[in-house]
Amino acid sequence: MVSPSSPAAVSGGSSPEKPIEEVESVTIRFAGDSGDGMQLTGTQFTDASAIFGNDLATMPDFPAEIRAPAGTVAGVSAFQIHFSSHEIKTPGDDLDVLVAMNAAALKANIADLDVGGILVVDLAGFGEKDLEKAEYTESPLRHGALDGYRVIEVDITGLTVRAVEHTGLKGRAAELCKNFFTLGMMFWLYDRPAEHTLNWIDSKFGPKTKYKDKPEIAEANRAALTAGYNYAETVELFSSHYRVKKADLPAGKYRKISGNEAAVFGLLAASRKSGRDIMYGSYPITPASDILHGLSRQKHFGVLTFQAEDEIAAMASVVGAAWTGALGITATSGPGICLKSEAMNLAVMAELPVVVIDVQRGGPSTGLPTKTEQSDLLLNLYGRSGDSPVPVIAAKSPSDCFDMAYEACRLALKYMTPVALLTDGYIANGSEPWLIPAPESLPPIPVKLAEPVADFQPYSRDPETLARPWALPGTPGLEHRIGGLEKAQQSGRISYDPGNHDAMTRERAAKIAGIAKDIPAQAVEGDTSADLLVVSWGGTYGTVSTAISDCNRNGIKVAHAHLQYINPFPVNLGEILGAYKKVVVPELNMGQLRLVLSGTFGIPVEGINLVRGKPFRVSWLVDKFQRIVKAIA
Amino acid sequence: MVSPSSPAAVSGGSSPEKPIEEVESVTIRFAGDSGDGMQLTGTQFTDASAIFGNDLATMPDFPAEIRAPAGTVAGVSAFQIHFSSHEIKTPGDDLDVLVAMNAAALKANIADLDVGGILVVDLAGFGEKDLEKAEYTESPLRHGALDGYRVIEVDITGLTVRAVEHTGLKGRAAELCKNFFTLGMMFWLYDRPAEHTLNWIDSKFGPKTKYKDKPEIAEANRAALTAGYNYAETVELFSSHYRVKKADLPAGKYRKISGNEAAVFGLLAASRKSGRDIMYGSYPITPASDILHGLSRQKHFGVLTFQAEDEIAAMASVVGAAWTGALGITATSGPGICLKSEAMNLAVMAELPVVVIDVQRGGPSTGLPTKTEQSDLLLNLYGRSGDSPVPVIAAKSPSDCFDMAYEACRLALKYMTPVALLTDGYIANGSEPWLIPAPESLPPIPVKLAEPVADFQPYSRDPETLARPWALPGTPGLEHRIGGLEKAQQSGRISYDPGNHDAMTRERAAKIAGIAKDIPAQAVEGDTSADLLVVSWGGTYGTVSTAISDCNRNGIKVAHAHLQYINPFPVNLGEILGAYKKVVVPELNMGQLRLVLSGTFGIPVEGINLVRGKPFRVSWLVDKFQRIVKAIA
Amino acid sequence: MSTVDTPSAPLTRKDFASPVAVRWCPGCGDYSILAAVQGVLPTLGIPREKFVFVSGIGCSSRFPYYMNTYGFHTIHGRAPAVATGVKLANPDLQVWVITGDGDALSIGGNHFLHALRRNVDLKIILFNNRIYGLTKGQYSPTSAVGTVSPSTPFGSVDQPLSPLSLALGAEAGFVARTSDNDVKHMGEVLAAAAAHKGSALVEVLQNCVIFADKVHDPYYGRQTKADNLVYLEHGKPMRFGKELEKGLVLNGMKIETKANPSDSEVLVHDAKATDSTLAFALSHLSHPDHPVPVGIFRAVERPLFHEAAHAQVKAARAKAEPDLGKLFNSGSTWTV
Amino acid sequence: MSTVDTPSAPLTRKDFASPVAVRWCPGCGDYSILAAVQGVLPTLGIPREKFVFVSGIGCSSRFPYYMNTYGFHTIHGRAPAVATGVKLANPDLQVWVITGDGDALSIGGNHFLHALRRNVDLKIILFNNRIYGLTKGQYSPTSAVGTVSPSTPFGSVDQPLSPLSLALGAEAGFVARTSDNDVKHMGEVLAAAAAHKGSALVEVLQNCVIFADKVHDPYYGRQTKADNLVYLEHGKPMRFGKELEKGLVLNGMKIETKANPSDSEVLVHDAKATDSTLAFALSHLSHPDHPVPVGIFRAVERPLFHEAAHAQVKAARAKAEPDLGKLFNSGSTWTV
Ligand SMILES: Cc1ncc(C[n+]2csc(CCOP(=O)(O)OP(=O)(O)O)c2C)c(N)n1
Ligand SMILES: Cc1ncc(C[n+]2csc(CCOP(=O)(O)OP(=O)(O)O)c2C)c(N)n1
Ligand code: SF4
Ligand code: SF4
Ligand SMILES: [Mg+2]
Ligand SMILES: [Mg+2]
Repeated sequence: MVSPSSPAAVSGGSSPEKPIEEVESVTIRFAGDSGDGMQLTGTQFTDASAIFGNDLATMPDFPAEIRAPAGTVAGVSAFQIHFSSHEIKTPGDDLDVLVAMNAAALKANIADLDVGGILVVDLAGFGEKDLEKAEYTESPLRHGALDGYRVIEVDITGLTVRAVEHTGLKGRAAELCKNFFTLGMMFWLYDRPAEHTLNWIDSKFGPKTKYKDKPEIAEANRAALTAGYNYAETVELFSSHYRVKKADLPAGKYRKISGNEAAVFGLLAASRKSGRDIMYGSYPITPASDILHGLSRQKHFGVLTFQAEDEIAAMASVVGAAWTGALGITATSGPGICLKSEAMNLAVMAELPVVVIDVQRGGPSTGLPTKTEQSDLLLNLYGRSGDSPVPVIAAKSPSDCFDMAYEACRLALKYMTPVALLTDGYIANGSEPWLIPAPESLPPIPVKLAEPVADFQPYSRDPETLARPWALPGTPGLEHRIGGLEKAQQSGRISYDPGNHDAMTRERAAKIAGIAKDIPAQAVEGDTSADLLVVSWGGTYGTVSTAISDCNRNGIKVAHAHLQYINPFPVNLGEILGAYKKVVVPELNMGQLRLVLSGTFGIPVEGINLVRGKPFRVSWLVDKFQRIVKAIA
Repeated sequence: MVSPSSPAAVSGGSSPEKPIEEVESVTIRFAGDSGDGMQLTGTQFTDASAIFGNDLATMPDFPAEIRAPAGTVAGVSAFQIHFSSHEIKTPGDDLDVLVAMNAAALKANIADLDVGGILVVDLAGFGEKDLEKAEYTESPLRHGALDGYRVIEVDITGLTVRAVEHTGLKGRAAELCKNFFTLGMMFWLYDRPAEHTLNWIDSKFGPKTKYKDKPEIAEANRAALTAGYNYAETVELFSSHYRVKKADLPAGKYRKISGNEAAVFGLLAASRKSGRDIMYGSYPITPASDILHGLSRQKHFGVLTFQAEDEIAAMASVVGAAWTGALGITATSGPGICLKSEAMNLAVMAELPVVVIDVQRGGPSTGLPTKTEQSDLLLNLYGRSGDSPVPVIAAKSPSDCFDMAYEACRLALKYMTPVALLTDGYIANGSEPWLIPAPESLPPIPVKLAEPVADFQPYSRDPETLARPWALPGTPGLEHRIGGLEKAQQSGRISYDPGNHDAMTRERAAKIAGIAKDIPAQAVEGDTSADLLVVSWGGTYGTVSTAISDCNRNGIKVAHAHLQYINPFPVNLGEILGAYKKVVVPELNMGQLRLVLSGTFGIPVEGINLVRGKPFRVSWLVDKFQRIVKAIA
Repeated sequence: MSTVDTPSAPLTRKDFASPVAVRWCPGCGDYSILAAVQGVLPTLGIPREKFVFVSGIGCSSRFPYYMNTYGFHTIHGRAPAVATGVKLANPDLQVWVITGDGDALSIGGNHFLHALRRNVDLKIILFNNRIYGLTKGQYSPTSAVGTVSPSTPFGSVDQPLSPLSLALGAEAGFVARTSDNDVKHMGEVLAAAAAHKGSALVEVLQNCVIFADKVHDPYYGRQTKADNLVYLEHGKPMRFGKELEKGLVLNGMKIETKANPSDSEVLVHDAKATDSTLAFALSHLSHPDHPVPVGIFRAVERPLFHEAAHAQVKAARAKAEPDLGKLFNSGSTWTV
Repeated sequence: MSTVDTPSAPLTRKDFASPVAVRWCPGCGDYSILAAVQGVLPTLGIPREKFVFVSGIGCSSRFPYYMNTYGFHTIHGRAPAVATGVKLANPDLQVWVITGDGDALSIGGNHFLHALRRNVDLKIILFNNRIYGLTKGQYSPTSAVGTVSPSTPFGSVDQPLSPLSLALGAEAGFVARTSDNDVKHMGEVLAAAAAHKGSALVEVLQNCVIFADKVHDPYYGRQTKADNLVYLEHGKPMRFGKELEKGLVLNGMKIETKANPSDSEVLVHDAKATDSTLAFALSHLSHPDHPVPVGIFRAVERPLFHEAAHAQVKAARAKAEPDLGKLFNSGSTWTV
């Protein structure tokens, strides 16, 4: 048995004794009690796989907002990773491996384990009490309840405690290392290098940390990791282990990024490129809070973060800041958008550059706060009084949140308008590798400020963009008054003139519609010779496009247009829709984009709708598309 | 000259000296400074015409929210009445008579006077100062600026002061009677009886009022009225005078009613018929405040009116009241709907009977608070987070606000759902004759309250309506907990189960969609053999249907479907739309119903859109329809 | 609310426990508050069906699910407004509002202050853990300046406020404070709140073991308590310290701590003073400069909002019948 | 805000009058407030472009249109929140908030109290006409019980509140009251508010000639004034009456009126007391039981919100460059 202290001992060198199989891609889910550290285990496995060179996608699944009692199904926390030697876009449907640290974790997740899949359970989590808390009348480990899976029962907790004994750690403290033991087993099973994790342990608990007087902690975690690895290798646990080759991704430097992180980076990049400091006013709400948290750590970028008393104040404060020359940004989720709508409407009337991010969650009302959904599209498009057009764009993946956040700022500043950016809980918390861009490579965001003129007209318009001038308080000679009442063209004074209101309403509409000239034409992927066109938007890109590739690979002809711009639509969209026999829109809502497409283009469009608080299953979509294609023929 | 004290003297008996012409219908607008009492003058003329037996429609036009300096265009207040011997549905496009009490009133209104129309001006309102305040460089009364009109210049103020001299009234007090002098002139010109007005003067200033010690006031107003009447008769003012015969309206008892009054009556009627007291929570806002004012005068109907601190509290309070067994009602305008959306969404999740009335005004933002518009349709349909369906219905005329308010309550109580009722500033403030219904004739509104059962299921559903039971706090044995988180089917407990959320989302949708079975099929008016179908909704009914009758009368074939139910649509609507070559939707917005029709039925629909803060002009619509019909052929 | 029809068998705390499993973190202060409330309700002689618990959103606001009474878990910050509707619709109910420092003072500040101003007869329990628990630990309006939280990695810069000072600024008639680690005291204060006619605010110093653990320990901890809490009792001198050797005395309008004061100079608490100045001064005593007062700061009756509102309805009904025909035919009518 | 670059020619009140015609009812108290503000600004030595007026909705909120400065007529009740964004985005501006009793205390109560709590450097002028003017006369949170208005034909039943008591409950540092019929006093109070570092609330007793005419006359009328107003001046005794024959004295913590008191017993005003108890007690003195205090109740400096917020940015900038490349490459990366 190798000395626990030597990282090399566990670094990916495959061991001769056991056969090693090549596999293309694997989906693993680590599931345990909130207290078991499954998020950490998953993250470590992810990092190891990323550094090893696989493509990957992850999906954490936290327990609902409330804190549930330990050991109950409600308290289960899980982390899923899909890693592969070819390009992937989803965290995977069915699991190849499920790790269940207790009975509740098994109960909550077993349904997703593929037939014949590997099930690793910690026997210590299946005692009387555990079964009771999980509401099992009898142990699922007996009576063949799990036939058809490759069940691997290990007293992980017990082995961990023994493995760390020499460090002096005891009881709960010792048991807490069990997630590293588990990680070690998985490292062996998928032949992953452990350096990264060993370094991480060092950086977190090592001599240079606040734990420097507690060397036993770092040592125990290392020991547990190594023990798990060696245990898997020595004991006859697994018939064989596996290797997932490097994926040939575009060359470059990568990092792992979640949607909320990417949004933060995108906003900061836009601020630097436009030279306008960010004033971020927000009120915490799941799943958008991490954008507030992320930005508030970046104050050296000149970011002011303001945790307002509520969403109304958050929105109002960024409107005031935008008028004063800042890049005004706020983020929230559905309920918060409801509250922001009146103040956002003021920004429509005042024509000010603000970005409003909606990280969508399950609705209506408080709904399913920690689950994903796409049901705020119509709210963002139409949820304001009067005719109140704003650009609405949506990110399609975790890393795309960077590009779309950047784009939202560009549009807001160029057209002097509030912009709605939609993401969702799935891409906001999920992560994937991100090819790090060179800051210089980002498109410029020029900003023109108004300069003192004789008779300043706050509502004169740029002939090309129809944007009004940005005149900052503090500038001598540009003193002016604006507000929420209808304004006279050019002068911006209050006007109750009937003709003026009609004209201004059309000017506001034309300004937003004109943005179509400034966005990329809609691309079509998949088999463009198909009769069926699938149109999707936002966070479903990964699952939908994967399903469509699968279809086309199996000879089911399907074309795919994924929208990132929903208002205005790309100029060529109507033409594209017209070119197919049938247009279908799969959405995680009851048919919101479907309505807008039919409504805008006056053509029949069919919807595929599911609101289960989760992404689509690729296989489910493939099946749907297949039936539809059959029906057309 | 007849004694001013004898009403008979001025009561409609036509005077032999002057020829009297029969005319079918007449449109008069009284315009003056806010202080001139034009609303009163118009109302008195309206009452006289109503009692005389004409059909009629009126439209007040208040100055915008702000108080403007006397004599300025911004300070002009006007009242328009259209009265006729046949059925009419609009206050009229072009004016037959314009009364302008000062220069500003002339400037603001002259454009609407028909060529050859009668223009009555008070010379006292055209002095140096008046012209200046109205921003006239020279008097419009000179230099033929008004050629083409039958201009009648009278020193109304001067004559009034003299007419009331004998009462002892002097200065401003005497001048204030000028609106009655004007009214007297118009009474003569259109051969109206004066009893009603004389009685009114008595009831307002007579011996039984707080003015009993100031008999001179009543006397002066009477005198001014009589003097005006006699002046018109004696002096060579008008070449002739006119008579507008009784209209043959359906027999019965009538009253004049405005949309906001009608809404108040409808809500009270529903409360009586359902046996549920009203809890009305609201926050004042133009043009919805009068509903709050109206209901708060009817406390003997068991109405509780609560002026909340804001719209959020107003909405939240009625949700709480509805849960507790009250008929929860609130009303507001666009900006208030934005604020109510989150709490309204709670009512969607909690499935509680509340009615939310949106008296629409010009938007976006503060917009044009005193002007009418139809631009909150999409907000009411889609302005809530998540998939959040609610019934949306709209009133088509002032008196229809009674029926639709009643219907909104019926649907809310029967289906346990919030209901959105849309009216607008035009029908809310406009008035028309209302054939008073017998309370017994109103459809019943049965209400079933939950009764104690063994294991009460708050989210069990009525098989027919899909409504959940209404279990009132205070009932022994029905203790239960609800909230904004997704609920388990039947039990209503919190549920994060994916399948349950999907099922509940569909249950909520099915419940609302099912209402289609419970509403009248869509009727089609006009020429059903036409190629063109015009679809309208809400307050534009009068202008659109009048335009369509005009078209059909002139051989331009047009069919008309006016929607009172927008969610769900009547079951036969799709079929109707499919039966015409072209479908066009005229709206006082940028195309909101148009989008919903195309989006729902997947067919092309064209829009006719105007946002001038006013109703359509019938002639303008006729012209539009004509062109479209020509284009089809 | 009526206490007429009390149920046959006297109620016990069990009668108020709902079947739902309680889901707060192990060690959360909310558990003891739940226990205290379940202990008090059976003593009030009010039938169970007349109790209503309305909450907003937050860990604390899960409370109604654990009570076997009528309960409404509404939306963030709006509980007082929803509860106002409940009380107006049925004055016969005893309506409790459960809220947190974020729910009541941040997003819900406006409804909170207007419910108190109007004196709506609500029993408001404010769980003050000086943090946003449910959303994972951001600072709240009661967090001390410098609080490091996910949204303030460099420390919060907002000056906090005292829920009780704010309530008194809004003319609240009943204002009290108690702590989650003193079930007996909680019970007494909650019982007094229930008995008070009119809106009653009870701030409970509550510990969030996850995001603000021990935030109240400097003054309510087993060790610190004696020297850092002063128990307010109407008519009793404000003494504290292990041997009650310290007392609060008045210096002009300022309340100061004095060691070994004479009985005559120690401030005597007057919770019934119509004037709220003393209560306000006490509400500003904060750690470490002063002992933190707990108990009933103010208990003064004011006209009840729902009574006044319903009185107008009664009066109107006494004068006139709710006659639709009459209504429709009011004003000038004509017959065709 | 900076007073560095004062303009070449000294400003006059004319420089602050906008070309727009003023549109309040003839006789409205708002005119004199406008005049007072236009009189004070030129004396502050601040260039015109640095003044910003932010308002909500209401008759009063039309104010910014009449000022030839930067102005934002926002939405109902949200002016303090919008103004907070303005001040944070450019601390160099002097930001005034114009609001009404409905705008600030009804729909806007939450933003009002949080701006004061945080001590955002805003100068808030609250036009208190005790009515909703713009929407034609409904009662407001400062209307007396029994106020007959379109929404309360049988009289209002809500207990009113005092804007100043509420502000003090929210820890406001500068709190004052003046009246629209005393231009000189308005000028002094507004100047003091402008000079105060931090949020400053000035309640102006304003007369609405249309919907609440003479509502303040019982205490601020020419005849009533002497016996019903007491002018607060720091360090001066609180005397009033035609011959200053009456005075305010302290009885325990209660402020009472005494006829012909000796100088020693008359309360001496201390606007600088860090403890807000005296100011709070004064804020509760109301007609007819007490004289109504006008002047500066409290003027105590507290840490400035925008300074603290910007200090964190400065500190962070001193430590690290805003380097996107570094940011993107932070954490663990790998190369393919
Ligand atoms: C409109 C809206 N905004 C934000 C949230 C997110 N949210 C839920 S609870 C909460 C704060 C909870 O803090 P507190 O009231 O102190 O309750 P605690 O969890 O500490 O008991 C927030 C910000 C929400 N649910 N709804
Ligand atoms: C969201 C919203 N709700 C309601 C209104 C209607 N409204 C405008 S001003 C106002 C109250 C004004 O009262 P106050 O603040 O005292 O100002 P005043 O007119 O008396 O100066 C109301 C209810 C509105 N404009 N917006
Ligand atoms: S997070 Fe804090 S407040 Fe919330 S349940 Fe856990 S311990 Fe209690
Ligand atoms: S309504 Fe009252 S407050 Fe408004 S402008 Fe007129 S007088 Fe002034
Ligand atoms: Mg809290
Ligand atoms: Mg007011």
